[in-house]
Amino acid sequence: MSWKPRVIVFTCWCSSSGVDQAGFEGFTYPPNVLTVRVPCSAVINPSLIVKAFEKGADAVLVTACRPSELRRVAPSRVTEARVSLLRRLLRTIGVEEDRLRILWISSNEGSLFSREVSRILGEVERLGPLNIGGSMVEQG
Amino acid sequence: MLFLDEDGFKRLLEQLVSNIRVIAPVETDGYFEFKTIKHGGEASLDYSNTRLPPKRFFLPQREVVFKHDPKTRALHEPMGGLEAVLLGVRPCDASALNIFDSVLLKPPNPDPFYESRRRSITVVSLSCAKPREECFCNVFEAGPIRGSGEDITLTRITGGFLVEARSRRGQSLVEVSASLFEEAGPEHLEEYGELTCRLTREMNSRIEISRERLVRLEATLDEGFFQQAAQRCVECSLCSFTCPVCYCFDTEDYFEKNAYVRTKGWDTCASTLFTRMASGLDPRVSRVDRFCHRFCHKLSRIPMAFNSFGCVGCGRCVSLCPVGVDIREVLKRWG
Amino acid sequence: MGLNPYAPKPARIVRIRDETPDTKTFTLSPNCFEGFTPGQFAMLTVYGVGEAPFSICSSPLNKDCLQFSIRRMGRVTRMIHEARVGDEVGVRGPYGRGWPVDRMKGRDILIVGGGIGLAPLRSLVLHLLEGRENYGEIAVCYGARTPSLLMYRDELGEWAGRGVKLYLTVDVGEEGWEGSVGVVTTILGKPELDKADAIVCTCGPPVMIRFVLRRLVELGYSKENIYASLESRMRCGIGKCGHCHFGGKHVCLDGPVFQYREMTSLPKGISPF
Amino acid sequence: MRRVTIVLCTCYSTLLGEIDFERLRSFFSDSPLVEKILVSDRLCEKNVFENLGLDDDRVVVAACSTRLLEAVFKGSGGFNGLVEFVNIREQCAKACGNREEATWKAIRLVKGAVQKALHAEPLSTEGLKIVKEALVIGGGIAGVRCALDIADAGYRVYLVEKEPSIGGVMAQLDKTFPTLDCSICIEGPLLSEAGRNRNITIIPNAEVVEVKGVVGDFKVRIRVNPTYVDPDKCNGCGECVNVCPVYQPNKYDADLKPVKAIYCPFAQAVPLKYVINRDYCVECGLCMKACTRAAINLEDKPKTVELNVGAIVVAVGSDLFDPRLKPEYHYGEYENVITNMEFERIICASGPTGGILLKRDGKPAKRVAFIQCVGSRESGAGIEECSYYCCAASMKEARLILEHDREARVFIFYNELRAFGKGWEDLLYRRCLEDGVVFIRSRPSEIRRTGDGSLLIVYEDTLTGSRGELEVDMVVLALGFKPSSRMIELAERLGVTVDKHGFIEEAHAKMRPLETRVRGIFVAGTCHGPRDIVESAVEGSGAAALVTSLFGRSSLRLPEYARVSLEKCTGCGRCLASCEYGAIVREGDKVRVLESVCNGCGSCLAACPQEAITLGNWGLEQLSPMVSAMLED
Amino acid sequence: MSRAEEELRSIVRKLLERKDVELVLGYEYYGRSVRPCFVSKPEEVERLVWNSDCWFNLATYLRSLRSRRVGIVAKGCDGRSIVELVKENQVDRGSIVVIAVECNGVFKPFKYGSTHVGRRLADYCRRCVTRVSPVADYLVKKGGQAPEDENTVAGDNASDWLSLFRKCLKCMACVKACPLCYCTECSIEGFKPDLVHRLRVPQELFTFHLTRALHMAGRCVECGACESACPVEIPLTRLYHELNEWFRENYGYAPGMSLSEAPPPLVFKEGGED
Ligand SMILES: Cc1cc2nc3c(=O)[nH]c(=O)nc-3n(C[C@H](O)[C@H](O)[C@H](O)COP(=O)(O)OP(=O)(O)OC[C@H]3O[C@@H](n4cnc5c(N)ncnc54)[C@H](O)[C@@H]3O)c2cc1C
Ligand SMILES: Cc1cc2nc3c(=O)[nH]c(=O)nc-3n(C[C@H](O)[C@H](O)[C@H](O)COP(=O)(O)OP(=O)(O)OC[C@H]3O[C@@H](n4cnc5c(N)ncnc54)[C@H](O)[C@@H]3O)c2cc1C
Ligand code: SF4
Ligand code: SF4
Ligand code: SF4
Ligand code: SF4
Ligand code: SF4
Ligand code: SF4
Repeated sequence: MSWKPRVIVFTCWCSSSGVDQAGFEGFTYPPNVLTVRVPCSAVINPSLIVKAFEKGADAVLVTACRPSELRRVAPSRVTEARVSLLRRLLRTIGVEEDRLRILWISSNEGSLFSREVSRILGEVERLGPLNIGGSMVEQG
Repeated sequence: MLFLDEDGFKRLLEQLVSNIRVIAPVETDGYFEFKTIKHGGEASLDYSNTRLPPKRFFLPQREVVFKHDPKTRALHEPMGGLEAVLLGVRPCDASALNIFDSVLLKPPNPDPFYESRRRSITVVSLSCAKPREECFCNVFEAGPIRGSGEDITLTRITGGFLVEARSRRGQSLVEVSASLFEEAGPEHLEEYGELTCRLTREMNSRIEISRERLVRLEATLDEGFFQQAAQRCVECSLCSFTCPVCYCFDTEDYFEKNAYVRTKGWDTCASTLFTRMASGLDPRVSRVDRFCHRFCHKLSRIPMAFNSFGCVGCGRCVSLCPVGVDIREVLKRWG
Repeated sequence: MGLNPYAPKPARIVRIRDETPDTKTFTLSPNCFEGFTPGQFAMLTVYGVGEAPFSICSSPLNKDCLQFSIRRMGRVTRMIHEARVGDEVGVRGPYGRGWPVDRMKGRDILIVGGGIGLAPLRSLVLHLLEGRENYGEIAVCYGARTPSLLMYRDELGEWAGRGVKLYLTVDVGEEGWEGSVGVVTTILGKPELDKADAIVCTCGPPVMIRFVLRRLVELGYSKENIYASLESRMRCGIGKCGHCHFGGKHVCLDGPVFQYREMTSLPKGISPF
Repeated sequence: MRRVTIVLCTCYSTLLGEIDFERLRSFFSDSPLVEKILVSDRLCEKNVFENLGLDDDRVVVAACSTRLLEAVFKGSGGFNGLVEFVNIREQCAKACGNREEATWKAIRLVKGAVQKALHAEPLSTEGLKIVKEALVIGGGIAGVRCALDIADAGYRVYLVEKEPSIGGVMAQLDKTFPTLDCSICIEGPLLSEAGRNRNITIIPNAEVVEVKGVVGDFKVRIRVNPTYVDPDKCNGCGECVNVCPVYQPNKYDADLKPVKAIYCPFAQAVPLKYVINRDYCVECGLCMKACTRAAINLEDKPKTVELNVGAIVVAVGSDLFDPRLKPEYHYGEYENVITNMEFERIICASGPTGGILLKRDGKPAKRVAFIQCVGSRESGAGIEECSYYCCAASMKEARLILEHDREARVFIFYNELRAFGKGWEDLLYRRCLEDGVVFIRSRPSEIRRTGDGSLLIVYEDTLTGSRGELEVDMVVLALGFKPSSRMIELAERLGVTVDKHGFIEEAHAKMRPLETRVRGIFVAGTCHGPRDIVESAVEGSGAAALVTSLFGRSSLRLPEYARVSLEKCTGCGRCLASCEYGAIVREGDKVRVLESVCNGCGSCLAACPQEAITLGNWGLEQLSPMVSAMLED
Repeated sequence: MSRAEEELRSIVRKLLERKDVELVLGYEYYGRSVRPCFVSKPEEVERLVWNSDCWFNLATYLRSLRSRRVGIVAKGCDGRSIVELVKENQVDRGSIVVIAVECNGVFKPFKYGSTHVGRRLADYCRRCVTRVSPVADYLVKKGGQAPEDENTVAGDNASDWLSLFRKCLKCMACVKACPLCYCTECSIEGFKPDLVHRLRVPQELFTFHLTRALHMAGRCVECGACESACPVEIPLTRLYHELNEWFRENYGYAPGMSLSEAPPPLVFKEGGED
């Protein structure tokens, strides 16, 4: 089988329903898009994302509730900042920052999810395999 | 004693490289590092010493010591080492291998992993012509000309190298390429003698101490002195990780791909978790206690248990310690 | 190339018994040791989690199984406490130097234990009971913080029945406790033994050992005959890992049982003095 | 040793075609981490899962939508955190192109879940205790309505009021819009009902000084200020008042009408007890002699009352904007510039002038102008938002003037006239127009005083653009609500947040409008923003419903909240900046999570480098092995 | 002895004589280089030096001396780390006396086995924006120019970070030398092997280094102690600098600049990308 990007999607409680809805409504997306459901996107420790890359993820998506302006308190805004910081870090060490994305997916946005995932997968496919794990162990 | 001229050395090197894995110092990013070389030219023998000792080739920073697949009940025991020649080890670092031997090969339970690596790597040392400022190998008779763990000792003299086979394995390596070597002439030996005297004199003028007194270090511990010195240490454990002799290890278990794995890897006595009594109490609670242990271990405890010192005087810890903790100060105090 | 001394042999847990709220005794089968001296220990592996040393607490004459009493302390011990009968663990050993059983023939023997420290001593007691006629008086002084923390409670009576003088004490009494209250040193004087000749074996928390040794000497026991098990955790059990290296001694090779005079030369920290 | 039981559900065999269950099964039956694998075809049906007998086990359930299933499981009680869910229906069977892919993905997801279940720690299933007594703070219409409704449901209520009597603003009003019915006539009966109700304990002259604990079990400390009259002895006869030689302005009457230093704020006060204002009392002791029941004690000291309640309703109302902050209107300087609250008292039959609209010099006011939005809808000292009640109130007051005096001329300077409430258009706006009230769209720039003492309003009509000046006898300033700093202090004590104006903030402005960020602390009335009586009362009832619904439960489990291990915490404070809810506070050299405030978002977990915070099974300890396992080849 | 050193010694002497502090953290000569020293008697002040070899950040010791009154010689970046430590509740500003020394940059320390002969100005000093500590009880002016490099080697070789990480021994010197890495159970040490295993090197060095970077983001004062301590010279500070830049761009915040400035809440001020 030719190489297909492996993607970890961290989904918050609400957006996980969106992900479920994608399947429910018959939108398909590649099988190596693997979801990890967490109660709120803010629980996602940036180190966990780093870990996912190290363990072989070619891309990581974080799906979270839109921090709507009416809600002064929205933990997904924290996630947003963390993701942005981590993207900067990835860029600094020479990993394409677009391998890490945050998507606003509401619980009824299954189609948006599958559309975005397909788009991002396309981009990641163009970027090629990341293989952090491999490049850490190979010895000179 | 044999003599190998420059040219012979180059040929020997090429021969070795084409037959066997050769590990030699290579200059990268402003310092020397042991690396497997593909051709003789990569090796550079004009170095004071490598930043990191060749320890990892014998005692890797991490190695799997067993794998157990509970379903198939198969016990994988990764063993066996790749034949290799380790070229250009300084006598001090080679002597460290001797210490490893006395600890890790001590019966009745020799470490089979170390043993296999030690057996498969031929160590060719290269005497120091210009000992580094931090070096004090003389204290432990680990240099600067000859160390104690090598199979062959090379000493650079005019026109080539004096070659001394130190073990049967060294002998056989020489024999394989016997045509390259010639018997050392008197002028070679004379130069060698002079070199030895000069370097010994130079080293002894830096520091000369009584080894017997050192071993008794523990009994005459000057706590005040250690307290002073320890206060500076930030317990970074860099000294253990870069020391050619530090052999203490930790183990770690995990589950991977349907098998239980145990690894062992470098540990450091600077860590607060290094010692624990059965009850969970730390018998070395304070920084001073841990600091003391490092030196007592090297200079007195290893000698008591294994009959060899735990330091070869390479000077790495002296130079690399970020806060200037200096084992030579301990030596001077006791030696 | 020798055998791999780091690889444990698998054994199954065939029985689990609760001793105290935080201690359980595990019976493992088969007994993969050809024999051992009471006081020796084994390295037990909880696969995938880690390994730790534990004293063998069963009788050396029991050829079928090995027993370990394990207190819940950290990662490994916690996981082993979650084990069920039938689970597999790894065993290596036996390691270390046990109690001086050779010296005990014909003598009085005093056994002093504190808390879980009775584990390595139980092995000794069971050993002695098998050949009870070969020894003089055997006295066990055992203390724990509270009555519910006393180990092997069901068995202690049986020991007494088989010719062991039993002296129990607890630091703090509980309802229904009628025995003595106080630290173990307070009952050390009770057994009437041939003090000059008796062999004393003790194991327990470091502070306890310190005070017991002092008291034993005061009572007139001979330093030559006093032994204690000083247990420091380790990684390999075979003198390589460096974790239990104190002074010139390795707990795993030269211990855990040390003779009084040996202990005096150990560095502070591990030395009970 | 930890092992996991896997339960696969074929969803009434519908998934058999889409996922290769045999492969799934054989893959995991090889794993030493798996205890056993069970297959069901209808896990969602009642008792199917329960009958598998997996109570204490670590379980991975691979079935349909996690949301759906989890609800079923949580409903069945005893959710111990050791059960993991994988959605192999929507996420594998339905989302993958073919059977092989779906099976591959299912294996991955289950692998991850197995690791998570393996590393999970059992969660406590113990419920919190619920003390079925409530505290209502503030005895305005919102608080009183609320207290009555809770009491009627059969629970004890403590009603804490800082003034000598409950009643709040409404008790001071003359008539209420839009129907112009007498305010105290409709509120009075409620107040006395509250006074009589066996389930209600009114604690007047009191303030909350400390609140601790969590929903269901708050410990509250209340300071009762001395009144120098023993309320248990005082029967409200009023003998003391007759002898008291000193007068003081009465706050109830907007300081317009004097009362004695020993007084009762108003006739319908509840409780109807006399109190002494020590700021004015000269300690002559005459009242002590007059009191036949020896109720007076000038040595009275503050008392502390400790309460243990399960829920708290905050109904402390709000202050009004201080008109002195708008110097161009010269309030406090020109005596005929008054506030609408003063107006309410003046126009009230029981007020200082007996209900006749008189100027300070005792002459009737014939020309009256209202200036709207004083302290609202402008940045600066007031609030930017509309104060909700003032348009209606001023129109009501205009009509009251005209009811008293058909000849009077009334002007209302407005910005936008807002008459959105039920009956407001009809009963207020249209009637005002019919009665000849003049509406001028303007925010007057200044009030000047003419030689004869009448007032000259300088304004620009924003409809016509023309400038104008209007001479009137009296100007009434329609003040906006503005919370006092004391309320913000109270909010801090309660642990609730305030918005940028200082009003108490709701947990969610739309979805949880009567809850605060602290679970178990509710809010009603003007303390969380301007509103009128109807809404305040509605909210009082609403909050009461929330309290009783809480009390109706047999036990309570807080949603998982973050817990800090004090052993590990270094007090670095990095979690503080990450908590959007402000649920973490410093305590000593460590931090503490306010359990009732924490929303369980877990943001702090990700911020703490020490992993000193745990929240359910969402730490790195669980998620990291999970992610690793999913990606492992 | 330079003028600055003279001044420094007289300040320290005074502090010790007046018993204002129990001990002073400073630097002393040691062979060719300089190392930290602890001075507690007035007669010892002659040991103190101050020059461009004083690269170690003495604030690293402060936490372990929490219960005592100490004086500390602090460069600009060291001062910033003191600020952070105070802000993070780790040391009490009241119990330390900061003797700020004006700093024009420090040299990279000599390293065993290095082929460089001359001395190099540390790269992080080239980026330095705070030559003087933001907190100071005394100030020692140094004056003069930044020290000249004795040989001009290009800046740090931070191009291929993955292979730089691979070199790491996970010796923890960077962590222990850092004044702000004081956690007792950081997940990167691997004692609780959920994120990083203690012994899995080099496999898990990626997570190790990125996690440390994330933990330092917005806190690192770019003192370079980690980088200079590192036996294999990984230019860590460069990495942390980038993350600090992110904070600066998004919040205008830089760590350690003032005691009153709290770290920004972790949200973007404006809505952000949608
Ligand atoms: C000779 C001997 C005999 C013993 N006999 C018994 C006995 O019979 N019964 C009994 O209950 N106990 C006995 N013990 C004690 C027992 O070995 C310890 O209780 C056990 O090691 C605790 O292991 P743990 O994994 O549960 O604890 P942990 O505290 O998790 O320690 C596990 C091991 O890992 C190390 N460690 C712990 N934490 C860390 C960390 N954060 N980072 C790195 N390493 C860490 C420790 O050094 C320890 O060796 C004995 C000990 C010895 C030395
Ligand atoms: C001049 C004016 C005219 C109005 N006219 C009308 C109208 O005609 N129709 C209409 O519907 N609305 C009208 N309103 C609005 C109406 O008065 C309010 O909406 C309503 O009274 C709010 O009730 P409440 O219970 O929320 O607050 P309040 O009535 O203010 O009650 C709050 C109570 O809490 C007490 N309190 C405060 N702080 C504490 C504390 N810390 N501890 C204990 N107790 C405390 C106060 O003493 C007070 O008794 C008018 C308002 C004003 C100012
Ligand atoms: S390198 Fe220096 S500071 Fe680090 S542990 Fe060793 S002696 Fe201590
Ligand atoms: S202790 Fe220091 S000098 Fe001695 S061998 Fe180790 S690194 Fe070299
Ligand atoms: S981040 Fe962690 S260690 Fe720091 S204060 Fe918060 S809980 Fe404590
Ligand atoms: S879990 Fe969320 S709400 Fe709770 S304390 Fe942590 S950051 Fe705040
Ligand atoms: S100091 Fe260098 S080698 Fe040591 S852990 Fe840090 S980065 Fe790695
Ligand atoms: S991470 Fe490095 S540069 Fe930053 S504060 Fe720590 S030691 Fe200094």
